[in-house]
Amino acid sequence: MQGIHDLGGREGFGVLQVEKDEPAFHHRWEAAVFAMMFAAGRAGATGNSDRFRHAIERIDPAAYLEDSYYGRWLGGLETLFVEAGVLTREAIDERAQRLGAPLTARVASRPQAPPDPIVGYDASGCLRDLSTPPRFALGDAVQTTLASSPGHTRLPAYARGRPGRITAQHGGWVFPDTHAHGAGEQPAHLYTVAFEGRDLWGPGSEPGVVVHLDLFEPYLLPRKESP
Amino acid sequence: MQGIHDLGGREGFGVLQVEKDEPAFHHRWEAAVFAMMFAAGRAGATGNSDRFRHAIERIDPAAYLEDSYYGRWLGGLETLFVEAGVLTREAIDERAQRLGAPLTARVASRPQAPPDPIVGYDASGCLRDLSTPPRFALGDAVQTTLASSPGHTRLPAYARGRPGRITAQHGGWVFPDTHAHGAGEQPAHLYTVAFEGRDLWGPGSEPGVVVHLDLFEPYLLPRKESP
Amino acid sequence: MSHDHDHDHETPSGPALRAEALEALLLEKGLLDPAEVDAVIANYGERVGPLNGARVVARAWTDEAYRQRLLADGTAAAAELGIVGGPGGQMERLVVVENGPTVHNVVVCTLCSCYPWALLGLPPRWYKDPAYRSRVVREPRAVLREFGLEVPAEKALKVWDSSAEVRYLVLPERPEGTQGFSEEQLVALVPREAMIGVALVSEPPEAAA
Amino acid sequence: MSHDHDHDHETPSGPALRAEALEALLLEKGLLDPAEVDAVIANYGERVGPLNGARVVARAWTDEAYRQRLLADGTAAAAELGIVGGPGGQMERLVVVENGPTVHNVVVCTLCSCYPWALLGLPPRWYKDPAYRSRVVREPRAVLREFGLEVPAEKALKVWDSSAEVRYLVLPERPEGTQGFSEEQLVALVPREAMIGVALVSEPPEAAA
Repeated sequence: MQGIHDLGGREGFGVLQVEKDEPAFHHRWEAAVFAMMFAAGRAGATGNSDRFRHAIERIDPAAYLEDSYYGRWLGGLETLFVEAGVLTREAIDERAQRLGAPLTARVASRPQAPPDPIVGYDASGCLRDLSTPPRFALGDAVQTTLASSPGHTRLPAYARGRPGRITAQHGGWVFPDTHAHGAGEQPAHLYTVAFEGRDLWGPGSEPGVVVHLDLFEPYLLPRKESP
Repeated sequence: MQGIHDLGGREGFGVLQVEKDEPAFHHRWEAAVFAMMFAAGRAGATGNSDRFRHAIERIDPAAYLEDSYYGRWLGGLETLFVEAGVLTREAIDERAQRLGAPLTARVASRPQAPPDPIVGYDASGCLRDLSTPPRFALGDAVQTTLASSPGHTRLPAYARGRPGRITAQHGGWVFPDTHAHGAGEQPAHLYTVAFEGRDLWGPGSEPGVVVHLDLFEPYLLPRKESP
Repeated sequence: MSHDHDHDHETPSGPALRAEALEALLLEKGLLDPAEVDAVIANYGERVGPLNGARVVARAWTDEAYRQRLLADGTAAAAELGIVGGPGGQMERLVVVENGPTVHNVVVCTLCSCYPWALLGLPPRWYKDPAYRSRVVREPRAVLREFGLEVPAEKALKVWDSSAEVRYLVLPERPEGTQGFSEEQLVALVPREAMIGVALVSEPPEAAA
Repeated sequence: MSHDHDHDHETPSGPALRAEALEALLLEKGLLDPAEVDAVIANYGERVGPLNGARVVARAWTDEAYRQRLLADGTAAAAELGIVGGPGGQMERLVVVENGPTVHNVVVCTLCSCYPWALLGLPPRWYKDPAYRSRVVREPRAVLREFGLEVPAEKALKVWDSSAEVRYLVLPERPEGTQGFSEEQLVALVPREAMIGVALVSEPPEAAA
């Protein structure tokens, strides 16, 4: 899904605002949201980090831009708790309004599809042994696919349909595009792919820039090099 | 500029909400904003429609999504009035707060660059006679450029770096990329270019879709067709 | 994007208050007359609407030579009926695209909300909202299905993204059951949505019965 | 995006009130203990920080064999110092990229805010904000200039967009004037920003004087 979260290369999102001696949390509620992650895990609501990331991606786009990092987590957590049947949206709305939130306050999360089955973590992480050999070797010329999953995916919009080159092989890893949606781990080979800046942004872009992405094999096609 | 306004092909922006028997304006203030367009023109603040469109593109991205169509116009108009020296941002803020807007209300427009010189309309429109012949003929295979202007441009992000075919020639037109920035009309040949859906969205996309864009010659490169 | 539809709320929205502030300041400077706002409401609320577009469509249905002129040069053919767009009417050049048994056309402006004002009036809200603008170039068949219009897979689907000053009008197919209808009767049948391409022109109820 | 920095305001923001509501509901259900929130503040506010990363860097600067192991297998080399990331520490696999006379590295996550927690603690706000995430893959030299870091055009600029579970750490260049510094003294010199790649490690003030 090329959602609002998929920000690479977009323009007009402001200038850097760097805070000196920034604390880990600016408000107690941010730490509370952090702690709610553990609560969601204990309640069996999280599923896995791919599912959590996708819950954040499904936040209302304006809320995504406005609500800061922990506001986005909060939006994702609301969806997880509601879809797991732990809380109802109505109960959260009602309580927030009782605490002073305006009636018109945006519902932070806006699920657009029926909830997927919740499939949990393997505590050992996401690395998986794969019996199939990798399709691509170091130095291979590749092309990314144009298509992108309508759900969770880790191929950013700016790198769709672009030519790159394999610079590292990372073995087999759980495939986020299926794992986020309760469709299994379906482990795939993971590679680092290097893209020349001019192949992403055109010949007038900054010189000498190479952007590296970690991409799963299903995102990649072989590419014939022009002689 | 691939800003928040450049929405083609982005995902997660909600479902269609179609209103039956919709009025032309939902609130008096929307019509007031419409009328302010004429006021801006009389005050010499508008410049031209390319400049006005770019003023809207420079709105804070969250405001762009939240403020509805006339809210976006309003944001653009604020920028035009301020940059033309007709009003100050402070005066608008102060008045809005006096009317009840919260102190934290977002400033609708957020110019990020020093204002360009204001260059007005030619009342006769944007069509221009060009002595140079068009570079491309009907049926020619073309490729759009990857680069996009950091300012106003009419090549959408979803059609950057993609293969298409010329289906119409429209003669010479004022070039928005320069016209919006006070850098002259620099008329360019305009074409309709057809893109196969699968060349924009990949082989799994909807069948039989062709997307047509009206693109200026500087956006286009010749393309050798694979045999 | 519930905030995109703030007319459901009772309290004035942020933009409403800022608009009020701007209007007051412009009034004080003598740059805006409240009567002008009333005139805008009267003009676009009542006078300018999709009627001009429907007149063009009905004429094309009843006059084959006009239809051919319309498809060859929309601007000139519209001018024949007294409809002169120009830059102010958001229609310096008009291109008319025709629906038929093998092709369906639909119009959008992904970068802003370009629309042929002189023919169709001001665009409806959904045309300007992010949902339509983002989706219709990527999954037009799915979007049209939400409008209740199923376009068969074997029919070509042409999307026209109005990225320059050319404006597009869809010439819909004339419905069955309208043989012998006068041009005036036909005008009344053509909804705005059919000229954007998100609907067909329905058969008249009496004919369907 | 002023609302991204609501800590400047006095009134509780929308998210703050919704977080309060959610916390209260989870408390009533016995799913969250307020003490847990205090523990999070204590743990991430005080204990977990960029110190682990600085230890890795200082060791690489003082132990050439360690430096080579670090560049060959970052995960294993971090584990040598007792730093075990795993999925919980957002560092199942660590790759260390080395700055030098011909190359500068900078790390981002354009899709969310992936970051090696186990080495650097929680990411700073700018790392998670749309401005950095959108711009640094497109115009990294301009972004670094805003951080006060001019990377010469002849130096290669490698951007690492953390799009899977691999996490990246920049091994900065050891500054002049630190000959004979102990590992401990070096640790104190390495700011978080240098390990993300938006700063260099400065010469120690006494050395520069």
